[in-house]
Amino acid sequence: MFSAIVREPIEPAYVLTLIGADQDGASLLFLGVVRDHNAGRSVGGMRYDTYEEMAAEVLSEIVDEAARSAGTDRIATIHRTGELEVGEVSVAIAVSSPHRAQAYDASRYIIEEIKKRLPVWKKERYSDGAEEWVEGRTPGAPDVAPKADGS
Amino acid sequence: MFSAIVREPIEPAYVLTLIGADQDGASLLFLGVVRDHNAGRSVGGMRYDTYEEMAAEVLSEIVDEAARSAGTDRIATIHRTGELEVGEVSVAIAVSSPHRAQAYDASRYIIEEIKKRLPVWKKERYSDGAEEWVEGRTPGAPDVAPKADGS
Amino acid sequence: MEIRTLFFASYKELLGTGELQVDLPEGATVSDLVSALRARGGAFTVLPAAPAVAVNLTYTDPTSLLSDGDEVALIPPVAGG
Amino acid sequence: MEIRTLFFASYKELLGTGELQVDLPEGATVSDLVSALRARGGAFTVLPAAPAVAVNLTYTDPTSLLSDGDEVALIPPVAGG
Repeated sequence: MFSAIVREPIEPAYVLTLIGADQDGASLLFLGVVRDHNAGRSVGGMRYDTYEEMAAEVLSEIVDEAARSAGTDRIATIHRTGELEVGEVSVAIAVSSPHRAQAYDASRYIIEEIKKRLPVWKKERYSDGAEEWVEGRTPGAPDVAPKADGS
Repeated sequence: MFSAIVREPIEPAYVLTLIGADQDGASLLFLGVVRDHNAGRSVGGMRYDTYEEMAAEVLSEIVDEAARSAGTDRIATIHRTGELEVGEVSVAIAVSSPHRAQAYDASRYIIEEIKKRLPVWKKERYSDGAEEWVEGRTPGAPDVAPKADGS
Repeated sequence: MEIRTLFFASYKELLGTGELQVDLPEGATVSDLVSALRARGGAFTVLPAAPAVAVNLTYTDPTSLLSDGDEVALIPPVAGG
Repeated sequence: MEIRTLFFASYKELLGTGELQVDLPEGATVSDLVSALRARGGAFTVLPAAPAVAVNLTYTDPTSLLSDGDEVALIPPVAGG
């Protein structure tokens, strides 16, 4: 298992090298990417602010939980922080497992938990020069239906 | 949208280049990989036999259906045929979409439909030299619970 | 009429060939083709009575009528991915 | 006792600082810390009365007792991924 908060660009091909074993028949790589719009506004980039020491711990816990639940320890998750442009990868989650259901379940669990409790915030930079913090979720609050503007 | 049946090795990084758009916040890459065991036996490799003209059509239909249902046309799916060693990629499914649920749904739909109806067969080569066709699913037969030995 | 008949995977191994030209009377169905094959005896009797079948690259019902020059594939249970 | 208090994202911008040392009496809870901050007036009054809080890198209940030297972070709604 591997997890990290990084300031440098995330290389998808590298993340795939962190997983995979001869016993695994399925690999799954999820990439969260900064997109060019949100809630109807044109986005030029995104600044991620992160409580780095705590995020490293929480991310590691989330990966542990996914590993226990899915029954595979071939999981690598990297979350980026700092200034990102449109098209750059903000989070990469790679999982490999003997059977595909395990990889899909672990991958989805990790991204959903990241959005619920990883101490990370993002401020969108709009094409018109304005900036705004992306509305987030209060950690520990009951689940609500996924928001239309979540990636 | 892109789909193909190929005889050459599949490069995961290349498949990712076939998808992705500035409007997309999520990318998902599924890789099916030849694993070193099945149903308790040690596997040395796998020979894929494919009805190539039909498989190309069926794969294209499956990708179309996923695109319509998930609402993204950034989908690339490549299935390999021929002799594969343990660790080689047999199928790659890449999807990008504005929101992550679309990518997960499309990806999962495509791999499940491939297993139900793509005219592809595989013969396992065991470490003891024996070979055996992998038990498959009759196209059009009602769904059964996923088998424990499916990847 | 002439039907180009294709066999794959275990069927191909079983029959020792991947392709046969089969002559059938006008009005024959997919099901008639399978019966004609099984009637050849030997390894052909091991073919299922109602295998999955594709006519001209599309999965097709056993009751479908065939036409001269059709390409018909007998499809063993599939195992892609 | 001295509590190292951290602010992130919108809270940090609001208060113009990412960190404050706060002096609290023994026996104070997370909730007491938040009240003490809000009692400073000005921008501090805009802090929620019950924000999410982490003590020493772990999400913690408002009723938890604090200890000298604790690192307490006020966590705005998160938006990772």
